[in-house]
Amino acid sequence: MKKIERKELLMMTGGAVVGGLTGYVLSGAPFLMFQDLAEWTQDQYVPLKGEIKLLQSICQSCTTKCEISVRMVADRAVKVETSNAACPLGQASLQLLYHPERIDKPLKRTGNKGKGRFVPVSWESAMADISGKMNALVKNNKKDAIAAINKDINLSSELLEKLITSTGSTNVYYESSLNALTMSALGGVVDYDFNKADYVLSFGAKLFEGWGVPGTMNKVLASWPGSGKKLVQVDTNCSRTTSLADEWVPVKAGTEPVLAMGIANYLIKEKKLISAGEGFAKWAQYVYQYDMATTAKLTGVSEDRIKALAEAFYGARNPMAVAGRGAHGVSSSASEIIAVYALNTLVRSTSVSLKQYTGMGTGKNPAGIDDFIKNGNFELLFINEADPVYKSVLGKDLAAKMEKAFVVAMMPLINDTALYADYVLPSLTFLETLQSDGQTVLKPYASAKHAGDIIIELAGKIDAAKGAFPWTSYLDAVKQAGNTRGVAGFSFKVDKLKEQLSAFKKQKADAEYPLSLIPVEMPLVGDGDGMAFPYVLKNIDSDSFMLGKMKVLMNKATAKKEGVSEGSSIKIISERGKIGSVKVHITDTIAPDVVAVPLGFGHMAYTKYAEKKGVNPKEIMAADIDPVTGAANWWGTRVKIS
Amino acid sequence: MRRSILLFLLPFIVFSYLFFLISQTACDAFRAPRPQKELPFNHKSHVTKYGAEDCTMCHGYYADGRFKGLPTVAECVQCHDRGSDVTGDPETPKRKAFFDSYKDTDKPWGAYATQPDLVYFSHEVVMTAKYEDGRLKARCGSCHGDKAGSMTTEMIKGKMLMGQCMDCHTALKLSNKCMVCHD
Amino acid sequence: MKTSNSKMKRRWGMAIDLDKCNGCGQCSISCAQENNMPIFEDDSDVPKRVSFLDLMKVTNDRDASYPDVKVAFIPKMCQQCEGNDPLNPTPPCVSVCPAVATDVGDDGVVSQIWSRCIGCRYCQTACPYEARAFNWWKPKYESTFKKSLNSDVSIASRGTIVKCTFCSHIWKRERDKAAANGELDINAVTYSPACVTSCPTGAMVFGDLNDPASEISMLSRDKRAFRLVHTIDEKSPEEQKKLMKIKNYPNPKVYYLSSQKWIRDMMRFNSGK
Amino acid sequence: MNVISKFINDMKELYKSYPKNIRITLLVLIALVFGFGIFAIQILFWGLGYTDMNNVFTWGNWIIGDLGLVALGGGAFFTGFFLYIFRVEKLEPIINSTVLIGFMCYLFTFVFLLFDLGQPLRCWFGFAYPNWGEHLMPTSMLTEVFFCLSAYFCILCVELVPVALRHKFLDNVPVLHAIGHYMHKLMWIMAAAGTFLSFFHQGSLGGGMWDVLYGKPGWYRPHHQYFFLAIVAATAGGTSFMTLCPYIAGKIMKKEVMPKETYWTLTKISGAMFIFYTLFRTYDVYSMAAKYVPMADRNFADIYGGYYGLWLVVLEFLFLAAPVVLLNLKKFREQEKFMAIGISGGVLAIITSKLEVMLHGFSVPNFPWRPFAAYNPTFQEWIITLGCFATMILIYTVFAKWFRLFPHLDHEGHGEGEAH
Repeated sequence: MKKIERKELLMMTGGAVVGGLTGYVLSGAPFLMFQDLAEWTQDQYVPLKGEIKLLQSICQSCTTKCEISVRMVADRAVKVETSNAACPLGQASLQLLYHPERIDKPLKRTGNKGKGRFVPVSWESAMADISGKMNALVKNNKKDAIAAINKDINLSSELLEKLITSTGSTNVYYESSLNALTMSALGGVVDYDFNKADYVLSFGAKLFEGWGVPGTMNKVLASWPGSGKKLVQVDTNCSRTTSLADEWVPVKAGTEPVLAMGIANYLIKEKKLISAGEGFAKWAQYVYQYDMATTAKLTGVSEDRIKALAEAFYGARNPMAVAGRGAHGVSSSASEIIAVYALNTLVRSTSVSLKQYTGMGTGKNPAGIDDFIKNGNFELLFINEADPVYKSVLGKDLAAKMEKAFVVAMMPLINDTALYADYVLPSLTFLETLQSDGQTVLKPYASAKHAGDIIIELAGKIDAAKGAFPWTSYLDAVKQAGNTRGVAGFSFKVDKLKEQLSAFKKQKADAEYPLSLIPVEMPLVGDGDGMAFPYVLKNIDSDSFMLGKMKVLMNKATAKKEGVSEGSSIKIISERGKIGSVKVHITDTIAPDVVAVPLGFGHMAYTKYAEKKGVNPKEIMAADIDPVTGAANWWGTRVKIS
Repeated sequence: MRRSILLFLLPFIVFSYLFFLISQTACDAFRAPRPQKELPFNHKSHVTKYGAEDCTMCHGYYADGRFKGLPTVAECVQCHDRGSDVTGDPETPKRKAFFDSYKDTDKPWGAYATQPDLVYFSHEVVMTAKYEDGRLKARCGSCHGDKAGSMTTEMIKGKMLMGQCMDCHTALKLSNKCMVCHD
Repeated sequence: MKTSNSKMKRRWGMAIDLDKCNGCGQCSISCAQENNMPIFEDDSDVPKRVSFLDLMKVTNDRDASYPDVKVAFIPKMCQQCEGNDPLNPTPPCVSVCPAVATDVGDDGVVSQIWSRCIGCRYCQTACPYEARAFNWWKPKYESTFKKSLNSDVSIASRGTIVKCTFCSHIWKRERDKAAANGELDINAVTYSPACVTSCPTGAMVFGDLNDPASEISMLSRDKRAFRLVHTIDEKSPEEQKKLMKIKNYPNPKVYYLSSQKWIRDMMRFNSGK
Repeated sequence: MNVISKFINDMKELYKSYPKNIRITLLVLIALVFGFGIFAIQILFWGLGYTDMNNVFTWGNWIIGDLGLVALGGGAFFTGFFLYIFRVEKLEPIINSTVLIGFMCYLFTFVFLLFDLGQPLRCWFGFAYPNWGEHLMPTSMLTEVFFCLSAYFCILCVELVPVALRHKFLDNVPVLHAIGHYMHKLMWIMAAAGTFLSFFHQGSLGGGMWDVLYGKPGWYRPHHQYFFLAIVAATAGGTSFMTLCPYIAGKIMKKEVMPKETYWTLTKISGAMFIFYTLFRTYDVYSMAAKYVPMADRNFADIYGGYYGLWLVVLEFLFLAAPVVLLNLKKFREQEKFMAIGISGGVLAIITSKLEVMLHGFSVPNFPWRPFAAYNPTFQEWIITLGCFATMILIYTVFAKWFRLFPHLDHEGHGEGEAH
C-alpha cells in the first residue's frame, strides 16, 4: 500500500511540475522575459527628437568664406549639410563645436608651465590681470616685450595686430602659411587663376590635397577632366596630386628650386627671355650657374626632360608655375618661391598676379615666426588659435621662452601651446560666431567669447590702445575687414639669399645622414588640426597609424639597404635629435633614400583624442631660418635610422 | 496503470492552466507602459465641447511633415489662459491651477503608443494615404483605439507590436520590407 | 525576396568618378556624422573599426615600382549587391542570416536591422567587400558629443552588425516633406545620401538605375565604369552569361569610373606579372 | 550539513589516493574550468572586443571548436546507428561512453555558439524568426543548424538518461530502473531519428556553412559533395574518436574497459569510412583548384599561399594516410600500437581539415591590395576554449568512476534489465 502511495505521489508531483512548466512556456512569458532582458541589457542612448530646421551660415574658419548650411534638430546642430571646401574644418566643425573638452570658462594656470593644470576664473579678473600686465609693460617702456602669434590672417588676427602695434610693439607674427611666406618673399600674395591657365607646372605644391584654398582647388579639379589643360607635378614622392597630374616629374628630395632655376636658365639662354622684375640681372647671374648638366645632376631629371619641360612651358598659351610645397603645413625657402615665380615673370604669364591685403592690418611682413622664436624676446605673449609649440620646428625653444614670460592664449580647445599659457581664454568656433547680418547659427558655448570681442574688450582697458578701437563689438569691425589690391612691381631679393642660392649646388647626400626626411600629409588630419576629432581618427589608414603605433614609409630598395622590413620598429635621428620608435611601412610610392613621416601626430595636449599618439617629426626637422621669410625651411632635413 | 496516468494528467492540466494564467497576467502587468508625469486629461470633453474633432489641433505636424506627438503646456495654456481667473463659467475654458507648476516647454503626459527609436513611422504618410475612391486608408483610431472617446488618461490600448503594423500593410497590399519602417 | 508585387520603381545605385576624387575624406566624415558612428578615444584598431564608408588608399606598387607608381583613394561603402537577377536580388549576405535581420528592400537597398540581429556575423563572413561592421564594443558618445547625434538614425547596441543603407532614412525624411505637400507617390521622391551631398568635387553621383535617362544609369554604361574587384565585367557578354549560369556573382550597384588603366589592373587579383 | 562535509572529506580522500601525475592533471583541469568561469563573465557582459576576431576575421577559436566537436561527436549517431539498426552487438559495450561523448560534444557546441553570438540573449531569435526560403528549405545554413542541432541534442539527452539511471543508487529505485529499462529497449527509434537529424546538421554546419558563401572564393563550392564530405568526415573521424576516448581512459585506469573485438569492429568501420573521406576530399581539393577558384578570377596558388594555406592541406593528407593504411589492414588494426596511431591520425586529420577551412578561408584577402589576414586568439579565447575541453574531460572521468560507463568492467556480461 505504502509503495503505491509513494508511486502516486511521484506521479502527481511529476504532473504538477511538467504542467507548470508547459503553462509557463505556452504563456510566452519566457520569450517576453528574454525580450525585455535583451532590451534592458542594451541601454543605448536615444537621441532627442525635435523639429528639424536648416540654418544657412558662412564658414569663417579661413579667409575664403565657404557657404555652409547646418541641419538642426530642435536646438542641436546635427549635420553640416553642404560644405564645398575640403578643409578638415568644414564637415568636422560639429565635432569641434560639441567637443567634450571645449573650454567653457577663462582658465588660470595653477601648476607649473607645461603641466596643463588650470582653474576657471571670471572674465573680469582675467581681463583685469592681463590688461594690468600690459599697461605696466607699456608704462615701463618695454613695448617690444609685447608680442602676438596668430594662426592665419582673419578678422581677430587683424584686431590683435592692431592692438599690439598700437602699443608700439611690432612683434606680431603668423604661423608660416603659403600666403605668409609668399608675402614676405615676393611682397604680395600670388593670385593663381587656374581657370585661365592651360599649362600648370607645380613645384611640389599638393594642389588637390589642401594646398592654398581647398574650396577653389576642388572646383578646379571638378572642371579639370576633359578640358585640355595640362598639370605637370614636380615632386619627390607619389601623392594623390602626382597621380591626378598628367605628368609627374620625380626629383631628388628638396631639389625643386634647382629644377626651377634650370628651366629659367634654359628660357633665358635659349629663348632670350627676360623678367620685368627689378634686380633681374643679379638674379640671372645665379641662374647661369644652373646649366642643364648641373641641374640634371642635382635633380636627377634627365637633360632632355628638363629641355622638354622648358619648351612645353614656353610653348603653352597660358603657362603658370606654382610654388609652395606641401598641403596644409607649408614651408618653402624664399629663394624657391622667387625662383618659381621668376618663371611666371619670364614667360609673362597672364594667369598669375601679385595681390596685397589691405584693411586694419598694418600690412607688415606676416612671416618671420621662427626667427622670432629663435632670436626674439618677449614678456607678454598673445596666442590667437595658433599652435607654434607643436607646429614650429623650434617649438621646444618657444616653450622654453614661454616658461619665463606671461602668456595669454585664446582658443576653443587646449592645444600644445596653451600648456604653457598663464591664461587660456575660450574663444568661439565659426558656427557660433555672428554673421555680418547679425544672424547666429548657435548660441555661444558656455561663457566663451569671440576672439575679436575679447581683444576689443581688452583694448578698452589699455590706455595706449583705447583710441584705436572705436568699436563695441567685432561686428562693427567686420565691415573694415581685409580685402585685396594689386601690387605694382616685384623685385628679386637676391642679396639676402646669396648663400642660400649657392647652397643648392652643394651635394646634400653625406655619409653620416644618408636619408632625407620628408613629411607627408593625410586626408583630414592636415598639419595636426584634425587630430582632435574622433571622426577624423576613423579615417586614418592602417599604413600610417595602426594599433597606437605610427608608421613611416620607405622605398623597397631603401629598406633593403637599411636592413629594415615591413613592420620593424626604428628610430629616426637627425642633427637636431631623434624620434622613435616608429614602425616601417614599405611602399614604392616613396622615393629612394627618403623616409616619409606623416604629419599631425605626436601632440602633447589638444584633447585626449590627439594626445600622445605617434611622434611629431618637426622636433628633428631642419631649422635653418630663411633670411627673407624668417621661417624655418623643413625640406632639407637629413636623417639616419637605427 | 490507467489510474496512475489519470493521476498524472489531472495535476498536469490544472497546473498548466494555472501557470498559464499567472505568468500571462504577470507579463501584462510588468509590460504595461507607465508615463513619468501625469496630468488628468479628458479627451472626450475636449473633442465634444470644444469641437476638436480633428486630432491635429493638438497632435499636429511640423512644416516638414514630422509628427509633433504630444502637445506642450504652451499649447494648453493658449485656451487655459494662465492669466485668467480660476472661477470661470463652464462654457469658456478656465485657468487650470496645475499648469502653474509647468514650463511652457513641458509635456506632462506620457505616450502609450511610442515606437522604439529604430522605427521610422511617418504619421503624415499613413494618415494622408487614400484609396482610389478617396477614403482614408487609416484613421487615428485604427492604431490608438478610441482615444478620442476616453475620459481619463488610462491606457486603452497596450504596446503596439510590429505584427499589427505588418497585418495592416499586408491587408492594404503594401510592402512589408524591413526598410519601409526601419533604417 | 521577390519584389514583384510592389509599386516601387526605384533601384538606387551610385557612381563614383575616381578621376575627380582627391581623397579629401569629406564623404567619410559626413557619413559618420549622419549615421551616428560610435566615438572611441583610440580608433586605430582598423580591423575592428566601425564605419560605413571606408576611404581605401590604393597604390599600384604591386605591379609598378618608383617612379611609375600611383595612388588613389577609393570610397568603399556597402556595394548593395543584387546577385545575378535584379528582379530577385540575392546578395551574399541576405540568404545566410539566421534571423532575417538583413533583407533586400523594394528599392534594391540591403537593409540591416540591428534590433533583430543576434550577432552571429555570418553575413560579415559572406560579404566579399568587408562592408559590414560589427559593434565589438558598446558604441559610446562622450558627454556633449551626444548633442550632435542624428535623431533619425537609431544607435545600435553592442554585439550587432551595422552597415551602410544608402542613408535610407533621408529618403523617408524627404518622403515626409513630399507627403506634407500632398505628394504621396513614393516614386516621385528622390534624395541623395550624406556622402554624395558632401562631395566637394561632385565625384559621387546617386540615382535610379531603373530610369535609363538618369545620370547614374548613363554612367553605369560608361566605358570608364567598373565595379570593385568584380572582374567578370571585363569578359565578353556571352562569357558572362555562361559564368552567371553556373555561379551567382555579387553584381554590386555601386559603380566606379576611372580612365586610369592602373586602377582597373589593381582590381584584378592575378597581377600582370 | 554533515553530508556536505562528509562528501568533501570523501573527495579529499579520493584525491589523496591518486598518484602524483594524476593529481597534477586534475588540478590543471579544475583551474581551467575556473578560468573559463571568470572569462565567460567578461565576454558575456563586456562583449567580444576582448577577442582577436575582427571585421575581416569574423570567426575564430570557438567556431573551430564547434566544427571539431560536431564532426567528432557525430561518431555517436553513427555508432548508435550500427548498434541499434544493424544490430552489431559487438558495439554494445562502447555505446554508453559513445552516447556520453556525443552528448558532451553537442552540449559544448552550444556553449561555443552562444559565446560567438554578439547578443546571446537573442539566441532564441533563431527559432522565432527562422530564415525559411521557398518550399521551407532553410536559406540560411545556421537556421538549419539551429533546429537540427537542438533536436538532435534532445535525442542525445534521452539517450543519456539510461546511462545515468545505471548509477547504483538510482538503479535501486524500481521505477527509475523500469524507466531506464524500457527506454533502453526503445532506443533504436532514437538512434534512427538521431541518424536522420545528425545527417543534416553534420552537412550544414560542417560543409554547408561555407558552401553557400558565393562571394568568397576561399570557400565557395557549388558541388554539394562538400555537404556530404562533412557527413563522411563525421562518420569516419567520429568513430575514431569514439574509440580513442575509451582507449585512453583504459590506459589511465590501467583496466581493460572494452573487449578487443569492440575496438576492432569500430576501427574497421572507421577505416572504411576514411577511404571514402580521402576520395571525397581529393576530389574536393581538385575541383577547387581546377574549377571553382578560377571561376572567381582567382588563382588557386595565390589563394592557398599565405599563413594557413597549402601546408594545412598537405598536413591533413599526411594524417589521413595513418587510418587509411593502418585501420583497413587486419594485421595492423589488431595490434594495439598501430590501432592507436591509426585512430589518432584520423582524429587529427579531421581537426586539421576544420582548421584549414576556418583559418585559411578567412585569411584570403578580399582586395588585391590587402595582405593575407592573420589571427592569433587572445588569452580569453584560449581559456574559454580549453576550459570547455577540461570540463568535458572531467565529466567523462566522473561518469567513468561512478556510473556504468564501461559495462565490460562489471563481469556479468552485457545482460540488460536485471538489477543487482
